[in-house]
Amino acid sequence: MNIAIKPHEHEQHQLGFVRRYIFSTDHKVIGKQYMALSALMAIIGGFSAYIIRWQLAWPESSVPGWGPIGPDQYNAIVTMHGTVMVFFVAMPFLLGGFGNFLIPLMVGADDMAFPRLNAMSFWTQCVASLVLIASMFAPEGPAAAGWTAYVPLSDNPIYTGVYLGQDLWILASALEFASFLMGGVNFVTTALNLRASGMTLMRLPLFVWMEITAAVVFLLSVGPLIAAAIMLLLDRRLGTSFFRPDKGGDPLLWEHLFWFFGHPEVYVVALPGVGIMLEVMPVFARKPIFGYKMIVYSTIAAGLLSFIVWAHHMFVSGMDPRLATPFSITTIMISVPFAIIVFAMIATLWRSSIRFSAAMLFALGGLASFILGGVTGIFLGSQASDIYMHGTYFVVAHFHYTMFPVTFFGGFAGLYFWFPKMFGRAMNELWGKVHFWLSSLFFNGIFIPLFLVGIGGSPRRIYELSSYDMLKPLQPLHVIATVCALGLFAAQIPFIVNLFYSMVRGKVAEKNPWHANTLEWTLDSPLHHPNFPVPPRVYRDPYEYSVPNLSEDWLPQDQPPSLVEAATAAR
Amino acid sequence: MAAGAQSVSAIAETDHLREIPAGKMAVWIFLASEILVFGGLITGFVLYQFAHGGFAADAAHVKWRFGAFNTLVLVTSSMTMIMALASARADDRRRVRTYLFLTILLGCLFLGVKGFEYRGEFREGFYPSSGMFWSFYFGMTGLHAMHMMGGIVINLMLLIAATRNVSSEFLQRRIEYGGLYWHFVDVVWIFLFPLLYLT
Amino acid sequence: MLSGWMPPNVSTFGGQIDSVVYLILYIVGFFFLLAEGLLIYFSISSRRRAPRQAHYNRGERPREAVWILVPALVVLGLDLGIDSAGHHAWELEKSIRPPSTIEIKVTAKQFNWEFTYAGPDGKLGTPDDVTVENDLHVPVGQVIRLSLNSEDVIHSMWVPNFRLKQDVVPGRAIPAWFEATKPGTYEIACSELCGFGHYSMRGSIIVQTADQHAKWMNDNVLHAANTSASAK
Amino acid sequence: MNETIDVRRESSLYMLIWAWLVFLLIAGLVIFVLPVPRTAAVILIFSLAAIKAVLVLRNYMHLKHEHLLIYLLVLTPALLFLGMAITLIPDIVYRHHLGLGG
Repeated sequence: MNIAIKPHEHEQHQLGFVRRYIFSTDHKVIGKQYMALSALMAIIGGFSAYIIRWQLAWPESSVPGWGPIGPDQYNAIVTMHGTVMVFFVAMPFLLGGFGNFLIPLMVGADDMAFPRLNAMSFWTQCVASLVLIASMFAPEGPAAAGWTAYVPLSDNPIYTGVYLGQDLWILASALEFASFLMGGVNFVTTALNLRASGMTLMRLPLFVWMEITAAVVFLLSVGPLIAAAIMLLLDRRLGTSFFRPDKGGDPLLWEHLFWFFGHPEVYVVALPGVGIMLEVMPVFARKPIFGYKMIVYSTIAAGLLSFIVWAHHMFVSGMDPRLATPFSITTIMISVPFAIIVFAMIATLWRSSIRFSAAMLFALGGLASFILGGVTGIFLGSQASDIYMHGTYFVVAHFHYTMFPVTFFGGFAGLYFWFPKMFGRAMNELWGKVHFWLSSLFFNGIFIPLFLVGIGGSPRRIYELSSYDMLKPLQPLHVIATVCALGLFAAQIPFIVNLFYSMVRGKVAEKNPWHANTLEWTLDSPLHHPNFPVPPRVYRDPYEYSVPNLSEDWLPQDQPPSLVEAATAAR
Repeated sequence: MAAGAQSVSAIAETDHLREIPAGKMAVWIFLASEILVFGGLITGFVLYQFAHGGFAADAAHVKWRFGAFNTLVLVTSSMTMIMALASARADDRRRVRTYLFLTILLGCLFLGVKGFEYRGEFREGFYPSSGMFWSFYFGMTGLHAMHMMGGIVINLMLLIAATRNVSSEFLQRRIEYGGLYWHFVDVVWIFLFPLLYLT
Repeated sequence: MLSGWMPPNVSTFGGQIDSVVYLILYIVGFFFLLAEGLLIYFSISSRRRAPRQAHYNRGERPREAVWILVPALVVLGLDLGIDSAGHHAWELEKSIRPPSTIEIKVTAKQFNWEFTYAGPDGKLGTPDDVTVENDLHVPVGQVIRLSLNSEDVIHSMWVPNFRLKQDVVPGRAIPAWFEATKPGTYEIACSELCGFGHYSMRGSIIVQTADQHAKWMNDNVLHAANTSASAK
Repeated sequence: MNETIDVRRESSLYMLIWAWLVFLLIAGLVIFVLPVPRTAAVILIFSLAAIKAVLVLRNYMHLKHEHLLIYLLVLTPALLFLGMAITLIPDIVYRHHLGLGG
């Protein structure tokens, strides 16, 4: 059986507006839909961050634009912020958005392997987002047990007073998982089955490798959490006793099942973001990626290792103390593949010829911040220092230093970079650079103080620092962080204006404005459906920049060798 | 094997992965994550069982004869499902329909027996809230039953496709993929049965 | 460097934890500065200048790859060093619980800490036990053994000065211990989200000299037990 | 592929597998009903279940004709599941036996 299923909806150009832009099965439209949805959810996530920051800096005053905030509401907002940002912004943006848009283009396919499943995945995500938003208006308030929903706090409604809100939260998460199950299946099959001729695995752009790894890691880790979510919902609604300590249930089972998914989930988000940086860097450095294969193998190794590190979230959870050292070893070992990836990225810059475009700045800035996020992880991965750092603001600062650079810096790098391919127009570079420098400044201004708050011993999810004498001196740090957070929000204004202005008024972009090699740049901007009028044929690796003795400093993947030889000879 | 000679050159410069039909790969990836959904529940059940020193007292109330009968039903339905695929390969539409119909019937029989069993347990006063064993019993069999219902719907769709004028290749492929799922649900039950009824 | 930020350590095992934190800080700080330094240096030195082209180099020859793999191996070696140092500190705090005559039952509940002392009979779990709320009085320089219990949800007993953090899980009695080296009052925070009162679930450990503690015990525990016994 | 002959041979194989499955089911039930020591019975019954699962996987789900990748897709989650279960034993099963030096 040598038949791959070809997408059979080639008659896209005859479809009406609704089929074309709303219920579309075109991966490019779905990718943009995902991005739009995650941008809308990012407004909720960002607004909740604003409330949290304001409350922490000036607990006495009421939050402008929201009003006074009580401790139960604070917990709910913290929960929403985490859930929204991880599941409804980072994942749909990096996987749903960029993954959908880029994977078929980069592997040389006309669409995803299952276009209708793809559309269904997006609409499921939409419903999930709606359910989550609805949960915020539940009669007793939204879920308030943290994004980790530790039992029995989330299990027995009497502990938080939240009934429907928590159930809807579980439902929204379940729908979100279902959506990404469909999406992940699609990503992997597309990238493995629909590759253009000549596109061997070792010629795939690294972004595709990262997306495949992320999708596989997600698919293989989400099962236990789905099981746990079912158990939790049954506990709440049918009175089962899976997690009820008074009836023999064990809260640690939830923690194990949650983190079995929860830790790999970090890599599900991180890898695509790093993948975007890896795509952007060689283009603007005009240099091949240093050690392509090392990066591929490290990615796979990191993906595998991510399954056996979960208990480092639970060193002080009361689990068997003998488990700590094995998990500490595996956890800290995961720094090795990431060290290889990061060193390779840095080595790529060595003796390159860098053009600091907005996209490149975001990629470099993202890498620089991600390094700090990575190294601070060692403090949490070591069983001993985790006793001190666990559950403090150090953790908050650490994971924001990993998630923010990959999601936002990586995402912005991708947007500035692929915008011409998405909309046929370029974004304004100057305002892009302003956006970068302001975002970078304020981002560091938020979270470096929070590292210190954590080292000072402040627990997370604290409504008010002043309830502890020992934490009162740390209050000014929270004020700095909040001022910077307000700055970070303000820094997005140039971006938003630039984005919408460039969509309609931006400079019309040529086919390949950055002189990049990968397949999507061989196509007209904006793109058509099906993607490739002529099935592409791939002859070489994706990052052949500045090859000696060529007249041009780039060498597209689909340029036939005969043409290359001719060009060399002519020179 | 005309396709073979044709694909030699393609394989030479790429790899074998592309030969796996996309649909088959997708179903297997989906099943891979399903393994861990049931895996999570089974992990919880087995570990709790050890921690509580066994659920023997509660487990004595489930009727293993029903479970055994249902295992027989499900195993047989797996056989009829694969026979439907074999018939599809032979392009014998009549037998495809017969076997698919039998599979659906057996699936419904399984659910019927399960429902009857549930009714008996409710009458004896055992509910999902009656303790840890019953939490798992109803949770796991309930989730399995929901998978069965999904499988029955898929098989109904296949049956409808088999009555329509679809290409033989299309039907074969769809029955194969539907079958993979159906057999997976069967495999899950093969483990759930001894877990819940026999230990 | 961190000492200005971390609260002073007053427990016997806290020094070990701190030394692991510092060990990691030095190792990680070195790599952080190295990576950021190279990143900035390469970025600036490789900025585009007109006639020069980038150096074509794919980093796949072994001679090039060692630039990545050797540092990665160094990272691996240092990782294992951190693990081994961490293991000893961990064992000291979490696995080896020295014997002691003072055993206190800690009960966490929304949103209070309760400390149960053994009454005159010296045994926990008997009717003459005395429970105090939120303030734990202990003598300096003695091993105190705790048994952590929760009545409702997961809490976490976090005493920054002792470098002691342990989740309190309902359905389990989790052992912990500490030995304070300096008299004083140290705050206990809850560091696991436990409901709307999580932020104010504050307790204190009052470390007293032996004499003060003996007096306190006499006044509060032994006396209280006697009165409750005589009331019956 | 020589379709008709293959199909007939396949069909008889499928029937044979079914017979085996039923036989193994009955064998398991016999072990259950007979006074076999409990531990031995449990081990035997689950071994039989595993054999049944392998029969279904290899024959009905055609695993024996599949690419290595598909094998990995089954094996990886199965191993992850086993690994997770084993890792959790000290934690969930022996939670009440944490001595910690008395």
